[in-house]
Amino acid sequence: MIEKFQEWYENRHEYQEKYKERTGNKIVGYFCTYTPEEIFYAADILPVRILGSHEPQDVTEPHIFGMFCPFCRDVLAQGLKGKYDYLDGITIGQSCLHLRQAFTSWDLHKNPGWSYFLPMPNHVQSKRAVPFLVEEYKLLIKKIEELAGKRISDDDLRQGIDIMNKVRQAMKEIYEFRKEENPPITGTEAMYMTCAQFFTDATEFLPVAKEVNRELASRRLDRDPGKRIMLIGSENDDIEYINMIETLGERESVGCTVVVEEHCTTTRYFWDEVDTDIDDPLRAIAERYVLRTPCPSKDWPQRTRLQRILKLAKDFRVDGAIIIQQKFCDPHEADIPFIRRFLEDNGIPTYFLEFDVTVASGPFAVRTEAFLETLEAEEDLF
Amino acid sequence: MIIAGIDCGAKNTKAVVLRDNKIIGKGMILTGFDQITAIRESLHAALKDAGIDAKDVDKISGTGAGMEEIRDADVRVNEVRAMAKAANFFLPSARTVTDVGAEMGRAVKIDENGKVIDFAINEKCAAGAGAFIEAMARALEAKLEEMGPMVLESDKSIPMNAQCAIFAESEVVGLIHARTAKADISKAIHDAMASRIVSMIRRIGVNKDIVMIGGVALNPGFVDSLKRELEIDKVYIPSDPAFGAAVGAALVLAEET
Amino acid sequence: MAQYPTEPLKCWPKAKELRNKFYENYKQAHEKGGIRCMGSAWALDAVTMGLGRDVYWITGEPYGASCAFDSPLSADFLTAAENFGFSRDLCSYMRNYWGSIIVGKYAFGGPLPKADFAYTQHICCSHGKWYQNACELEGGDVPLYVIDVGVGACPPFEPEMYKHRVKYVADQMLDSIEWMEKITGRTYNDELFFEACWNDMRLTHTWAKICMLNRAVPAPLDEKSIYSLYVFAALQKSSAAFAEFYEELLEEVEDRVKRGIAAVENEQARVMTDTQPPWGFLKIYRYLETWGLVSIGSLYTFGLEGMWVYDEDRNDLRPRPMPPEKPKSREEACRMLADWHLSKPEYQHFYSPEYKTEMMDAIAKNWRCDAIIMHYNRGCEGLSVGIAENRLGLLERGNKVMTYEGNMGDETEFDLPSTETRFDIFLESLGLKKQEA
Amino acid sequence: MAEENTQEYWRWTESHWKNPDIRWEDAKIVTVGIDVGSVSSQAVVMTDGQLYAYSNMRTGSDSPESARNALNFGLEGTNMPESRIDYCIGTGYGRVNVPMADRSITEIACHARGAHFIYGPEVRTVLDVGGQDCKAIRCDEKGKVVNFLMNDKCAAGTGRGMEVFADLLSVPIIDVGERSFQVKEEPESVSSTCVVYAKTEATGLLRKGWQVNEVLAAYCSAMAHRIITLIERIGIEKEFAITGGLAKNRGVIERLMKEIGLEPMHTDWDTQIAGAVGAALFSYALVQKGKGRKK
Repeated sequence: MIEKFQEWYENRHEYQEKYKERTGNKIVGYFCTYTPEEIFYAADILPVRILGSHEPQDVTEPHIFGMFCPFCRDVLAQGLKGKYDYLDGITIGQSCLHLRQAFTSWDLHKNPGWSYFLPMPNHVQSKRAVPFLVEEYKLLIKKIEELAGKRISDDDLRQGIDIMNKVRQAMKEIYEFRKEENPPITGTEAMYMTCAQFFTDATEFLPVAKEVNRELASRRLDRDPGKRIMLIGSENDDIEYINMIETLGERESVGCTVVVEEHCTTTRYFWDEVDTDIDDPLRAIAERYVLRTPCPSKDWPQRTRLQRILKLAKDFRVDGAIIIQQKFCDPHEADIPFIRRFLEDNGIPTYFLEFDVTVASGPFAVRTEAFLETLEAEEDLF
Repeated sequence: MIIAGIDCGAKNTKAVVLRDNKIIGKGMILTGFDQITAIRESLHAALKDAGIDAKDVDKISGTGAGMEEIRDADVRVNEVRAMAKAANFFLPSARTVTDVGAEMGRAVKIDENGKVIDFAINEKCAAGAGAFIEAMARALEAKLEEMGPMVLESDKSIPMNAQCAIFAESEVVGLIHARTAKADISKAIHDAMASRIVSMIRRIGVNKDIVMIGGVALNPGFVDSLKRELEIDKVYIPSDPAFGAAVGAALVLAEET
Repeated sequence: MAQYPTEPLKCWPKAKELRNKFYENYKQAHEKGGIRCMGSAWALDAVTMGLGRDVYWITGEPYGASCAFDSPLSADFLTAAENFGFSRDLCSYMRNYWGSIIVGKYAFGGPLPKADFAYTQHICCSHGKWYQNACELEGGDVPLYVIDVGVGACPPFEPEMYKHRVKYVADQMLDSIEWMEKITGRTYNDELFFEACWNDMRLTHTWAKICMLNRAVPAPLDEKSIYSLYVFAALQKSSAAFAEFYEELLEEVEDRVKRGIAAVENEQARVMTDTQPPWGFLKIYRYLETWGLVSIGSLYTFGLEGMWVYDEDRNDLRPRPMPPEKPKSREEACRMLADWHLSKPEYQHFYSPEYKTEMMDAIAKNWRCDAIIMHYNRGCEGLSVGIAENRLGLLERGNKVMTYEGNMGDETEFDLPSTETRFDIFLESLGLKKQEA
Repeated sequence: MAEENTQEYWRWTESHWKNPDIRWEDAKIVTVGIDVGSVSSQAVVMTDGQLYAYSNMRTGSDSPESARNALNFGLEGTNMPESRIDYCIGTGYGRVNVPMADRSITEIACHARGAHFIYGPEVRTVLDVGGQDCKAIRCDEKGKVVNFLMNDKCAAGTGRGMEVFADLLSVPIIDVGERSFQVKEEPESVSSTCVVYAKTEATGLLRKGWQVNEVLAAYCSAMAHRIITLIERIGIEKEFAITGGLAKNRGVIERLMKEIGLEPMHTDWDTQIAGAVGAALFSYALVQKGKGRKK
């Protein structure tokens, strides 16, 4: 069953187009995980996250100045190349300026007829953020109702919350297996799973996730797990890289398994649930997005990511962390020197890699491998 | 009237002689470190080719990176204006002209009179110029002139992110160690470079007809990649594209006199 | 070649004096028993003024630019920041600022004075992080307050300036007042706040009026001078002295217009620019003058520190009128200031490039520009957002546009000769002729 | 342009060496390290942890073949049968394509270990300037890597960069260092460290009438600056040692040392073999501990 995730990841467009035919529901593409999916589910609109394709392209040069991150250009390229022409709308929850440009340029040149910019507050550590966001959600709901052609009731919202929470719980249960000595699920497979969740209907994803959960209980992987690695940083769905380092052991004398990540494609996205004890569903959703593991662009004045990262690192017993940064990603660039120092001080070695649309396998392999060797206490060599 | 146009480029210096806007002679010399000599010799070669001598030339027009060194030029014309004029001369229906030389890449949007409307110049990236293929040829241990034709033998497309010419070289070395066929690597190299050039062209807009001049236009592999990246079937390449800017410079002068 | 009379601005000496005094004050703050505050030039500094007349500011952007003027010093700062682990593509003001802390040098001589607290705002990805990291680099004991102003565009680009958006910003200001009382142990003086609040609006209103005068042909001010004048709004918008200086400047410029005094005596054609210039290379403006070109300003110099209203129907900008009367309560003052600043033209492009394109087009048309020269500024993510779309939009609207790449605060990313070549090609295509000196 | 030169100035002379005082026949353990780099390949043969023989040659476009050639060249004139080798480790770019290797270890680990051997156990910071990358490595008293940095997507300040440059100026690469000091006064270093743009800049300087040696000096110091930014980022701890081909280039190294105010450690060994030495030593350690190949 676990292969299903990869299938969904690789055939996202086919799935989404079929979904429309099948259900007659509308699909809205979102650019950043600060988009409240609960509200879209409440309106029977499928929210799908737009990621890049990791193929070099030459269509975005006229639209985005070269100093912005390769990810936002890769994302925009998907729109300009017409890969998402079936969308009924696009939206973004305010976070970084880079990705926002992919949204604004898409809006200008490929507007599907419905688009919305949600001013998600940046000052998430202020008590004023939640009330403000609730008001913003009210404006968003009006706009969504126009698209959905139906009113959204509190019960609809509660159902949206329910399905999203269930999906989050299911993924967290699967992550539990990654704490094992020899994890029955690789980092590559886990990345396929979390990304597949972006691309599919939660109500169809959920049963598969539950089934996988059952399978994993008895699944044994015939591979040496090697070093336990954590990935931290910018948007990352670079499966080619993750697979490359997880198969190093087949070719080299050192290997590793990615046991946990702190990316907006994984834990930053799904780790936190909506508190169902809060009566007002809008307020509950707002609190979830204000209190979730933040993107560094919102993580001030306190740098709350440090403790959250350390907790994950300890819970999943990592040997080392690879800090991954999209080239030009300012928010992460401003955090990385402090995160590295903090982790080193807490006994977790780190290594830094700068990602582009495609990874240069050769140079990246040797860097990663050499880092793994420094983690390896192979005294026999000395 | 007889006008000579000289383009003193980073790699080669090219001279043409025009009689009443018809090309009657050409000459090309490696620029090397001594531009003055290269300028003199290229002009000499062009005159010889035209079968006339220096005194027959009414006026001289200069362009190119070393245009300041063309001492007896009556006018100096910037490359962008020269290439625009040349494209219009070769193909009046031209609206976009790109010039890819050894260390420069340019794209110009022109009107029906060959006037410059908008232009883009490849900013500080050797991956968008001929020098790139030369560097890669070395890494591949292939002859420069073999590189282009090889592309046509390959049907694979390997994504290559050419940020820096020399770093791309280590990607190439990686591919070599991975036992990738030379033809496929060469195609990857040309695609990567073409994609840089196409990015630049898209900045000013892809308007037909498209004319390409400059030495790299002689590389069939590159032109093939360029058409694929631009998603168009025809890129017009004049005979002796390397002389494009020189011809343009001469025409600008002819127009002014 | 000269066709207009010209003369230097009378207020130059005063401008120099005010600027030097500002940086001196920050240095000597403690000797005067005052408080040192660091923050962004975009910060709502007026709010801090309720702590007393002896709150002395330093603003990161102008300070970073001052570092960039001194290239060896800047090189030290940038290297120090890079060696600490900060990426080379981060905001170059910020890297100069962090480098200045790491190296411990003040660009105006002596050691860098340590701020007592940091007070800033957040609109681009970097503003909040800038001072979060600055405080950490200072030893982690400098308290920080950041006001989030990322609440969306203002009319006509949004149906209305929603009350809750203004409230969100105003409420953060209110919270910050309690916070400041706590960390400084001072009692907050609302009267001083109202006064500062009014100075802020007066100053940013006056600046817009000064910019309006540059519609005149010949232009009384060239952008190179505008940079040295607009900086006061970037240093401290709430300063009474600066507000008065702008009022004097307004009179002088009105007089120049009356008498037909030109900034550039051989004005043949007019351009506008975009984003901060490469500060180490302002000589490019002199180079443009050799083509008889005057740069009349930009949305950056007009709209970062000047307050305007955009009139969609007439595609025109006019200075935003002052509120009828001064605020009477703390809440009112916060609301007034929030509402005033949220209409800042340089905030609007953060939500959609179209808005900026329209305002730039309005300047190009109404300030009678023949062309637009855009600086693709690698040094500032915030003002480069959507810049490529601005270029396309301006071309669509029939403007002649040229771009060049550079960096406002890191000279290794600017190439003077190749930029001058670009100018030549572009200006020639406009049919201009270079005038031999 | 390089392609027009009849002579290839970047070609450095390939070499091999054999220790005259050692008879391999007497050795208990024979181990080999083979470093297939992007530009050069080395094979090192060790007898009981002593350096017995090595070779240093250019890498071809086929790494197994390059490894094979390096080993043959290294064993040349020793009459040692390959079967005598107890253990062999491959390292460098082509490490996974070394047919005779029992396992592979990265050049980072091998260079640290190798530097520890050829420079002595005091070495704490190793700078390896290889063909296409430049590594700054911090290691402990055992020659074990503590941490390391590699240059990013840019080849400025690598051996390859210097080769391209030597070619452009038609100066044999081995003479570059010497000649860069034959200048009346130290010129401004070229501003562009990008290999391709340094070429353009150098061409411009020559056209302006600079002497070739002055241009060499300018480029050498530009390269030194570039390398310094890398080692400053990792922090320099004494003792400081340099491996790789560029260690042989006085022009860069002495300027670099002057700038950071350090004396580099000295060695009589060929600095290019450090990686292969490290690999051979790791092999030796494994065999000693009975972790070697089952015979």
